[in-house]
Amino acid sequence: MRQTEALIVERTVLGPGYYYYRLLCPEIAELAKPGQFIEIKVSSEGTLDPLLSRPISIYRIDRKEGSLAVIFKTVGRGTRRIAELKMGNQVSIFGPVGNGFTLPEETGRIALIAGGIGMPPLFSLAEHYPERDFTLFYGGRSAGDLLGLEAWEKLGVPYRLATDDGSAGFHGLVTALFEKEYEARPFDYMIACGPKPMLRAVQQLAAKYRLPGALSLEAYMACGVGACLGCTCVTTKGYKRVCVDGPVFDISEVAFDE
Amino acid sequence: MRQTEALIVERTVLGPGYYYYRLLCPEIAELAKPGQFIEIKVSSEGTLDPLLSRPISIYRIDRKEGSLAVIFKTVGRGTRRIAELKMGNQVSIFGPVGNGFTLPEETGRIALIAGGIGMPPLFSLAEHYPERDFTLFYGGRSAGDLLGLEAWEKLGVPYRLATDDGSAGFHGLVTALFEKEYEARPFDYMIACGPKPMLRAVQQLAAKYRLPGALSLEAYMACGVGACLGCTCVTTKGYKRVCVDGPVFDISEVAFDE
Amino acid sequence: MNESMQVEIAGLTLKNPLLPASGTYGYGREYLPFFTPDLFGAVVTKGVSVTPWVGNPPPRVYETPSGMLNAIGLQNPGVERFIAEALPFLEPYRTPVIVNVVGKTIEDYVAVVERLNDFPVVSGYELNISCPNVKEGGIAFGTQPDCAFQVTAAVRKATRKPLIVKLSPNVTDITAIAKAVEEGGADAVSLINTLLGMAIDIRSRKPVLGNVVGGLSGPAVKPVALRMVYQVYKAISIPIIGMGGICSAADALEFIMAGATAVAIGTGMFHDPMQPQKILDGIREFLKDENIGSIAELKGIAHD
Amino acid sequence: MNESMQVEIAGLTLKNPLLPASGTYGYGREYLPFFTPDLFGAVVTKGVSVTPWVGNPPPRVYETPSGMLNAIGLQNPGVERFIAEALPFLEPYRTPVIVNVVGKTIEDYVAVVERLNDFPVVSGYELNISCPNVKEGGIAFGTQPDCAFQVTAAVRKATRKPLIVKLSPNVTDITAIAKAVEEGGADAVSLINTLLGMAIDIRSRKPVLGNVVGGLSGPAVKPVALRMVYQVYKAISIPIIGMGGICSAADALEFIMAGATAVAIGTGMFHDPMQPQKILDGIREFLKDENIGSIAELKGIAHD
Ligand SMILES: Cc1cc2nc3c(=O)[nH]c(=O)nc-3n(C[C@H](O)[C@H](O)[C@H](O)COP(=O)(O)OP(=O)(O)OC[C@H]3O[C@@H](n4cnc5c(N)ncnc54)[C@H](O)[C@@H]3O)c2cc1C
Ligand SMILES: Cc1cc2nc3c(=O)[nH]c(=O)nc-3n(C[C@H](O)[C@H](O)[C@H](O)COP(=O)(O)OP(=O)(O)OC[C@H]3O[C@@H](n4cnc5c(N)ncnc54)[C@H](O)[C@@H]3O)c2cc1C
Ligand SMILES: Cc1cc2nc3c(=O)[nH]c(=O)nc-3n(C[C@H](O)[C@H](O)[C@H](O)COP(=O)(O)O)c2cc1C
Ligand SMILES: Cc1cc2nc3c(=O)[nH]c(=O)nc-3n(C[C@H](O)[C@H](O)[C@H](O)COP(=O)(O)O)c2cc1C
Ligand code: FES
Ligand code: FES
Repeated sequence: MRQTEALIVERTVLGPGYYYYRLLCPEIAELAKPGQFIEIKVSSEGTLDPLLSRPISIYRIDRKEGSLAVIFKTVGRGTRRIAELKMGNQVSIFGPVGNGFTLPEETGRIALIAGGIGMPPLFSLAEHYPERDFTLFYGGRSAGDLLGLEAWEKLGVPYRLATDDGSAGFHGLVTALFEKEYEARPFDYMIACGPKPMLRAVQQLAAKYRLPGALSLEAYMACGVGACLGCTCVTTKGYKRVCVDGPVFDISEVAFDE
Repeated sequence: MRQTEALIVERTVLGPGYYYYRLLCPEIAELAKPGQFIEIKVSSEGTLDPLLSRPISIYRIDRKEGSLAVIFKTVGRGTRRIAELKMGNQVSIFGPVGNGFTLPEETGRIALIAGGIGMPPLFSLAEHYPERDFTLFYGGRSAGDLLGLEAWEKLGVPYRLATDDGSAGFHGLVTALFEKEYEARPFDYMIACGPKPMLRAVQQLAAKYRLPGALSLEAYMACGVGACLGCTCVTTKGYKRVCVDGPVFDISEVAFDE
Repeated sequence: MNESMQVEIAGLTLKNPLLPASGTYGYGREYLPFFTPDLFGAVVTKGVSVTPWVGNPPPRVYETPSGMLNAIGLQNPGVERFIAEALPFLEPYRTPVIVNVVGKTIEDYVAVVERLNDFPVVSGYELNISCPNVKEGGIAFGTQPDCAFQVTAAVRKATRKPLIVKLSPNVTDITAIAKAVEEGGADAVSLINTLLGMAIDIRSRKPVLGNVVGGLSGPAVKPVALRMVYQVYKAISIPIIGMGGICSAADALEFIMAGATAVAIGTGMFHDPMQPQKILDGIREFLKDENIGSIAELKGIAHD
Repeated sequence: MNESMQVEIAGLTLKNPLLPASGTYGYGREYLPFFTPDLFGAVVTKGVSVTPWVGNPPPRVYETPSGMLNAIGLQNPGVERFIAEALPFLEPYRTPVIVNVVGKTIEDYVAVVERLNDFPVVSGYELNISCPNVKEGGIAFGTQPDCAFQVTAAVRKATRKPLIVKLSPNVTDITAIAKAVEEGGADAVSLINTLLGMAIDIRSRKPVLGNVVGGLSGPAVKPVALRMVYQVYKAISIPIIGMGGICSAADALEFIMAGATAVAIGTGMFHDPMQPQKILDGIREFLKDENIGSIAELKGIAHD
């Protein structure tokens, strides 16, 4: 983990409310692994509000350039402030944070299940393991919420899309789409990142099909380094910190409430 | 008084820490008088810190263009945030606030005494009364703190400079410079704006020479509209609000402590 | 549209649940360039005492992170000039006028209320019991349940108009004070007043405020205010006017969901004088978006 | 240079006046990527209880204007695992270690202290008396002078190591509590702990925190913390560790001028993990600029 002033070397608006930034931060890029995240400071000098940094997953790691790319959605005041930053600006970040993904030696066919803005860490994973057999299931509200498809194409990872409104791909839940495909041709491993209801459904599917796998979780964070115990989630082994014990957990380990 | 989103149509860095902005705000320019000020919001959308607007004097009023100009110095986080605004940005302001200057019918020779960033309101006054006989006494730490001299020249107002370090004009206090000149050729009226110690000295000179005149004061402000009673100064008639009972007070009325 | 915004508090019907917080809106005149008193569900005046109070020496206000300190010292011209100047100004508006009352003794409070009882433009009172009680060594009325009870009961006897008591947050147990004033006969409570705070100028090495300490208000205190409203809602059965850091419709809704019937904006107006209008618009929009018939339905809903 | 930064507190000599606030720095390990425990004048650990505490259900933290709420619930592995894991980690550093102690009964506190007394790496204790006293219906020890006195006196008897008592700000009169713990035998006090607050999610219409209420910290509370340090400095003669919203060298200096001998940073580290280093550098620079020989000279100077 390092703290640095990263230079914004690329900024692209991917769609309404969706942003792509490439950040020059060699010390952090050097250490980064797929599934980890960075903490981005959202207040400028001279203001103490918003006070806390925002966790954003690493989308791409370019060690050669010494850069990291992120994709995020503006949902509140913090992400909106990041979106105001321009190419050439500096932004204070620290990272990489978290355990990241660790794939078992043998995984066979891997289903990546992304819900909305949960896609980015799965991309860094797929890019990191070009030899593995990934299939992406990517769900969103609408066609406009499904980002970076060209990049997935380039990577050669097949993808299946699902939207709530039917504007792209399957009309319905991404988990239903996965099930359909699974029934036709099974998977051996599943990794999911997205909203809680989706993760819960994925966990149920994993149980149903007895599949191993991993979930990447989100939580409100304060320190982002494991010190404050603020970001805990409930697991079968008690409370764990999402920031450093996660954000990636074994699929059977996470205990969803209700 | 009006609230509006003013468009920044000109932004000039006058020197290290000194900024000139011209703001398009026809509703406010329409109403503005010399000696009044505007309140500038310094926090952007989505942050509540700094919370309060900053009072900045009106330097020039251009009714035809519908614009106001201001000059300010960055001293803390609020002014630094204003300085970050670029041409073409909008900024939330309200005003004009305050009583402004009212010159008696007959004033004879008027001494304007400016200390540092107290100069701007005096300029708007001089520009407003081209027929009056003004002389500017302008003091600052160093030559670099004396701003907009060309504009004074253009206006045809003679000026005398004083600096603490002797880097421009008289080496010493602006009030000493005034006294020297006064002894040579008396003034009939004096108007001052600047730091408290200077204003106190000016008041003493006014008493000594029995000169009428006015002082423009500063105070920490909260509402900026006269409602909170937060900005009071001590006068011979009790506490008065700097924001709306001032910022201009009769020179004999202000009671300085100690 | 206004039906959905209407609330009842202390026997008054307010066309909307937004009030100005006492002391931040003067007697209403100063904000005329931005809006009239009729914007609010009711006007709450700056504190009025029986004789004029000069207030504290400057500096009186200072900005803090997402908040501000004030030590105005309840400067006000006294009840007679209030009657002569403020009431005629407020009279023509249709909005109920709640007079905030301050005093140094119980008799002070009673005297103000008795003097104002016969003015029909005065719709009710809000007792500011954060004032120091000179007979009890300067400890604020609002920090001891028995003092809070006594001043409330004494004023209750002096008026049949709606009586709101404004609680100080600088206490170990706000519910004890709330219960005491309910017992004393208050028709409603308002909370919170400011938290006692201070600031030091490290260059001069002195406290910034002329009065050394002052009251902290603004968004910084919102979490504390909200918690107190939530606790008091469970403890008493009279309505609550919630305030402390409200700067947006979302903030106002949080207070209502915590149990407030109405809310007040103070420091938020300093942040942006157009904020009251924006808050009302924002609440209306929320009700529409969420398909809620009346703001009253949301009261205390966070307790369910 | 360090001489000028040196302070004495509760019999300990600290090379500089900056400490981490308990609970924000874990047991020191997590911030190693940014700095080692030796950066601080002393390390203050996260609270340690006699048996493991699981803590509160999530969500546990939430951002508020210039501040944050936390309801961690003092999750900690208990004193035995603390001894097994945290002490060996801290041992090699040269900085004094102050163990923050939590409990639900007086006996709990005493048991932790007795268990730790023989470890030389433990330089002293900080009692967190904001914990609910289960024998007194869950009211926090730190909100009643007599409870505060009792727990302090009991622990005092159990140890000769430096004893710091950490005060809760959720009280009517902080000086009464400070005096009680001074009388109970405390060598120093630290303040403030967090202000009780809450937040509501208006979409779900529910409190955000799993525990409903939580502790407010960060710059938002600084004015309240500073006022309490200022008041307590006048009331007692043992030294004060000041904290609450410190985010800059100027903030730290304000606390010292208000009367604190040392200061702690908590939430400010979350704002920026490099803040502790910046604060130390900033204080040194201030001393140089203002030609001050030792930070100790500034202690309480705002009272003059
Ligand atoms: C490990 C991790 C990785 C993430 N990766 C991405 C990503 O790659 N792209 C992306 O768009 N978003 C990502 N998020 C979510 C992102 O952090 C939130 O959308 C963001 O913090 C919202 O901040 P805000 O100020 O805009 O919203 P607000 O709702 O105003 O934030 C208020 C508070 O809630 C917190 N918060 C709000 N939503 C979330 C959330 N979902 N998770 C955690 N904290 C939240 C904020 O940090 C802040 O403290 C990730 C979250 C985590 C925990
Ligand atoms: C009527 C009036 C007219 C002014 N005109 C000008 C002008 O034309 N050009 C210019 O450069 N400055 C002017 N000032 C001073 C200017 O308002 C302050 O420099 C500015 O508010 C400082 O804010 P800050 O956040 O940068 O500094 P900080 O010191 O960080 O501010 C902290 C707080 O103190 C207040 N504050 C600090 N210094 C002053 C001050 N001198 N007067 C009032 N409040 C202060 C701020 O508003 C804020 O609330 C004027 C002040 C007043 C009252
Ligand atoms: C400048 C100022 C003056 C105030 N004067 C009074 C007053 O006269 N009487 C009173 O009961 N409360 C007074 N208050 C407290 C407010 O009414 C309100 O309770 C408090 O500020 C919290 O709300 P806010 O955060 O929205 O400002 C004052 C507050 C401020 C900021
Ligand atoms: C996440 C978090 C956890 C905390 N845990 C403890 C604790 O275990 N024991 C304690 O005495 N104080 C605890 N505190 C209080 C802090 O030590 C400190 O008193 C308070 O946060 C004010 O300082 P700050 O504004 O610098 O954070 C905690 C604070 C935070 C934010
Ligand atoms: S955010 Fe502090 S432990 Fe995870
Ligand atoms: S700033 Fe409120 S009365 Fe002047």
